[in-house]
Amino acid sequence: MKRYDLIVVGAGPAGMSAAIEAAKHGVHVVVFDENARPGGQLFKQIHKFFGSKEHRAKIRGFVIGQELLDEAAKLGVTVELDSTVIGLYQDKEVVVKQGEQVNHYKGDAIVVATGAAENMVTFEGWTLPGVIGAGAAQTMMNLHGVRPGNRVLMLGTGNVGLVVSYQLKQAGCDVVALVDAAPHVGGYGVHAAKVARTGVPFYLSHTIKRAEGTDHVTGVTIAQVDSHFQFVPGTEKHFDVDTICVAVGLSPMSQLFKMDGCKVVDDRRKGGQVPVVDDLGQTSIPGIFAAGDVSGIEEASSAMIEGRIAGLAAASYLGFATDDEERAGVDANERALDGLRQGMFAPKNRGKKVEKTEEGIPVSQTLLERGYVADSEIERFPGVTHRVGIHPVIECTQNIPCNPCQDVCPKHCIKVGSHITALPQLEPDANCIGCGLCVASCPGQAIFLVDEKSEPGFAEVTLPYEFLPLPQKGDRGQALGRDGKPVCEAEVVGVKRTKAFDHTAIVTVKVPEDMSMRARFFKAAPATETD
Amino acid sequence: MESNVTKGTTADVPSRTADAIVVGAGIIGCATAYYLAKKGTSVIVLDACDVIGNGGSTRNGGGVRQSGRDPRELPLAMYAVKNMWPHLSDELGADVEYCQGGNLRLGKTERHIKILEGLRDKAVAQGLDMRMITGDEVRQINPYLSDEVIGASWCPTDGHANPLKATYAYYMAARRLGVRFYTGMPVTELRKVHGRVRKVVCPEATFEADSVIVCAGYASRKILASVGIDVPMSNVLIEALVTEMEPQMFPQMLGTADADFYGHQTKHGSFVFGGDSGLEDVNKDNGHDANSSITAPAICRGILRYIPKLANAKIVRTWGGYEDVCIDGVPVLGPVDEVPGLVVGCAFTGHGFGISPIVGTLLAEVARGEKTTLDLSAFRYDRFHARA
Amino acid sequence: MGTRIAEHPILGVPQKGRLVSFTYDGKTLQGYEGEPVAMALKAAGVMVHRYTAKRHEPRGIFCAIGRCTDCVMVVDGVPNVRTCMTPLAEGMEVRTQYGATAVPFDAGEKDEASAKDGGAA
Amino acid sequence: MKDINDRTRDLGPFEPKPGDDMVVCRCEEVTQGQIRQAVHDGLFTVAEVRRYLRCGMGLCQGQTCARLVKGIMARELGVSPDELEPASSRAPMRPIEMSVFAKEGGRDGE
Repeated sequence: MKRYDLIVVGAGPAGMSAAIEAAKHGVHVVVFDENARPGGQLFKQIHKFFGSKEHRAKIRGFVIGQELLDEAAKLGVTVELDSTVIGLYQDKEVVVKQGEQVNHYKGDAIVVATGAAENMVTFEGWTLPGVIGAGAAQTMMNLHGVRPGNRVLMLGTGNVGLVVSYQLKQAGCDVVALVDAAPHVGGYGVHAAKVARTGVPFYLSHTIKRAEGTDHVTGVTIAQVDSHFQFVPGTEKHFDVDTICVAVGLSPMSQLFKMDGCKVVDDRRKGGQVPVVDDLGQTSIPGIFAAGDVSGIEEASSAMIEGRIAGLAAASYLGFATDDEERAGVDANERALDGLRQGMFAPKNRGKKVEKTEEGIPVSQTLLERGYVADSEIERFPGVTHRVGIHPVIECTQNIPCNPCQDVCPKHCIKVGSHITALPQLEPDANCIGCGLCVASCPGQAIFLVDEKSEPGFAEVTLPYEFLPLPQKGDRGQALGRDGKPVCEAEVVGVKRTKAFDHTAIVTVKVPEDMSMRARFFKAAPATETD
Repeated sequence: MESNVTKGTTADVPSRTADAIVVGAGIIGCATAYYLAKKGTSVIVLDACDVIGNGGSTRNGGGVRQSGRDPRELPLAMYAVKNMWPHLSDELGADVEYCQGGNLRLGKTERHIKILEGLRDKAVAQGLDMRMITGDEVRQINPYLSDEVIGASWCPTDGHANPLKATYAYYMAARRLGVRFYTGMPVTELRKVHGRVRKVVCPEATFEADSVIVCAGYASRKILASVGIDVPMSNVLIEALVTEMEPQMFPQMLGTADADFYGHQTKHGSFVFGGDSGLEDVNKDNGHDANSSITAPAICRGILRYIPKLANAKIVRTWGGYEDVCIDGVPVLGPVDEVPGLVVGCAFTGHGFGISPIVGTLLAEVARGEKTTLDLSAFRYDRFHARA
Repeated sequence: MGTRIAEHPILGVPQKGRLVSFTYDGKTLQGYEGEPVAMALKAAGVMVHRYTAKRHEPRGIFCAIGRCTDCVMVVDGVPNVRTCMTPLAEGMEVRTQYGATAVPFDAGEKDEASAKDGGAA
Repeated sequence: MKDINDRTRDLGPFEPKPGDDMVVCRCEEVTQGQIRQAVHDGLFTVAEVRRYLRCGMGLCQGQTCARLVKGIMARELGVSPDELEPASSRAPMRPIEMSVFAKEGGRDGE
């Protein structure tokens, strides 16, 4: 039987990272993936990642995916695509469907990195065509260039629901509402804020009552729910939509472990049934490792680190890495992983409502309940200060592990500090040159350049912009507030796109002086069309 | 929450005593409990597993077959087919998907035909309508069978049912009649009291009854050993698979002279097939009912040689299960004379499902001390002898 | 209805294979070679892929990654083909699936019933 | 003894609930009401309900409904979903044509 030192199941972020790490130590590795393209979900992630340099922060997911593939290719890792692992059998044998036959392979070690599957909720009409998973929406628009629908309602305000809502808008869809049965937004506030400011309303403590339509979705009715998740009569709201997108969490796809007899447990904090693993990701069967979402739902950034740890552990298990090499590598990676597992959204805080930031500042209630920080709340956060002349206003209000703003500023104006979850601040002696790198680089799109008095009676606000059509200098329209509602007239006075901005344009709008701390998005006046 | 069963320390807790205790909640145990309760006997059923019917009962191919049976077993199968299966859904209040579509046992070589003729001769001697038919006649009955089939034995009164539905239908019907089922309750020991079996000992509790019926598959062996009884059987892992829903194609139960596969299409539309790789005797499991990587492909190859039309049918699941294989190929059924009160029903050797209604009836009769509907002397526990 | 994205702010102009023709319930449609059949259908405004066996309810794309199997159709005569995972090829025949076949229910039920009568005693 | 193992437990009369007609298992079209009824009839484990009703036994093998079924059963039984053992995992992880499964490569070192 064809035998490899290491067989990796799944060519997503965790699997590829494991393969790369093992190959670096000379391990002969093959990666099997059922899809026609490698990268797992990374190629659907078109937003910039959070974290720090070591986590590939501010790089878009699909770019990271390509980097992983290039690195793997350089190291001679074989990635076999259209190769569905149909079973993991005794003696570390995998059976793979390839083409019109099944092939048997054995590995001296196995890393299973099969990722996660989307959870679902039921509601009347949930089986109608037009009700889709958020992952399906991403697949359609980001992999295949097909819009999932024209008018979309999103259920779920976790990071997936927020990010996909934003991506739907980028694909040109109209997102009519973001709905969640929970009383608070589940994902990062900055992800919510960048959707809210485009005018998408948030309905927390609401859920879908029914999807309407006979052969496909033509509408949806939502209603408020009480603290026991029961509908409150008389609170129904109807939307005309053709698509309902469901983003209510993920479950690990741990079936291969179970089939092979690895010990598994139900762990709600990890999202469902997961293999029992040691700190290197090794399961109850020696030589079989787990990495990424399959061992507990987290972000792609942590999946990559878990993959590296598992790859290193496998290399050591197979005698390709010394104990010292293993220890040193694992320690470094665990520190990196630890960095990502800090802050308000750390796994240990899952399900908890955090009332105050690490700095002791009360968290914005409006952000949690409506997706944006209210004008009355924004001033209490340390990144929001008033200066003479152009300066960054950093509307980063929750402790998340992220610091590209600090790294990217050529003038070192922004400080996060060594504690990666600290809220960024403007250095007292900041000398902003208005380059816009911080605006374009912030994965949360939470930084704005503000010149509170660019000319008498007017201010200029520079904001990140990732939609088409791109506004042009001289365009007139409305400035929208953080809540997505028009606050004033605005004129585009500058549009900048550079390679360093990586497809995030920065748009400068001129607004009345008193609007400098309120205008946060630009909406062009509707074109006067004849048809 | 502590239940009534495990609460307290005395043996006379009402929930721990009954007229009869059935050990094993497979289809045999559930059927026996049902027929006992129907006659007014109070019954407790204990099973080591958390899941009712988790052994062969829910893992078999669903054949309700008389043809190909050992002559000792044939009367049981004929009785069940004639008198019980046709009414079972009504009796239990749930559709057990019984389909009397006949049984084709297929042959591809002259040697196969010889085997089939031998089976036919034995069956006909006992009055079963079973005949040999040609390849063309086979394809008139089932046009999907390949030209490689040169003949078959045909038993029109055979058929199939849904073992999952049947097992749970018996369970639910018994439960409705007040039978007390406790799962996750492994029996470690039987104990005699005043020369009669009475106590059924589990780690959590001890139960008591006037009679004890052991029908726990291969696990019966260890349980019976506690009262000095042995049934010479082995535990054999076999495998099966199921396809996606297909358009309805044919109603017959299929088997082959070569025994390379067996199975049928269910009411749902999926095909359930069993078979082997030929290496079962030396297969190893890793402590659970694991599938081997080679068996399902072997079963598929077997099927496609007979039914090429199924090439595109997709397998959605494979599974393994254990057979309690008796050394002489038929089960042990009936009273254990040297342990008064003890009744055995085990070692079904992979063909217990089709006869489960009558076996349940007979074991209930034995436990109640009634005259049995059919003679059980061929199935005695003490029939095994060393060579002279 | 879903339509194709001409240009995406981050991803640019989608890279596609050559334009090919295929049939959907006999009608000729076009899509790009190699893209999932489901995407070509979606771009053409097709929402219903199949009607279920028991309740005859419509289903379409749900997970789009080959897990849920809701998007199955009869492709080139083979039922239960996951259209979200099957690359489009020139001349493919794609049909709406009814239960497990491409035969609409009114005509299909008759067939099914007669087969069952032959089976059950 | 675990709650689910005492099959003498009486869950009270079966009361219809809103949503009982809603499909939970999309592949096999099993409804919430059927699942609730099965639990009331004594099927206390996921394996039993699955085998009796076929929920999770269709083309997707429970990828979508496993969690939902568990939730409905747990509510009906008054236990935490964690107490319910999910169905066992079996090959093939994705449906596979018989002709493909029948053709094996790599076993003889080719």
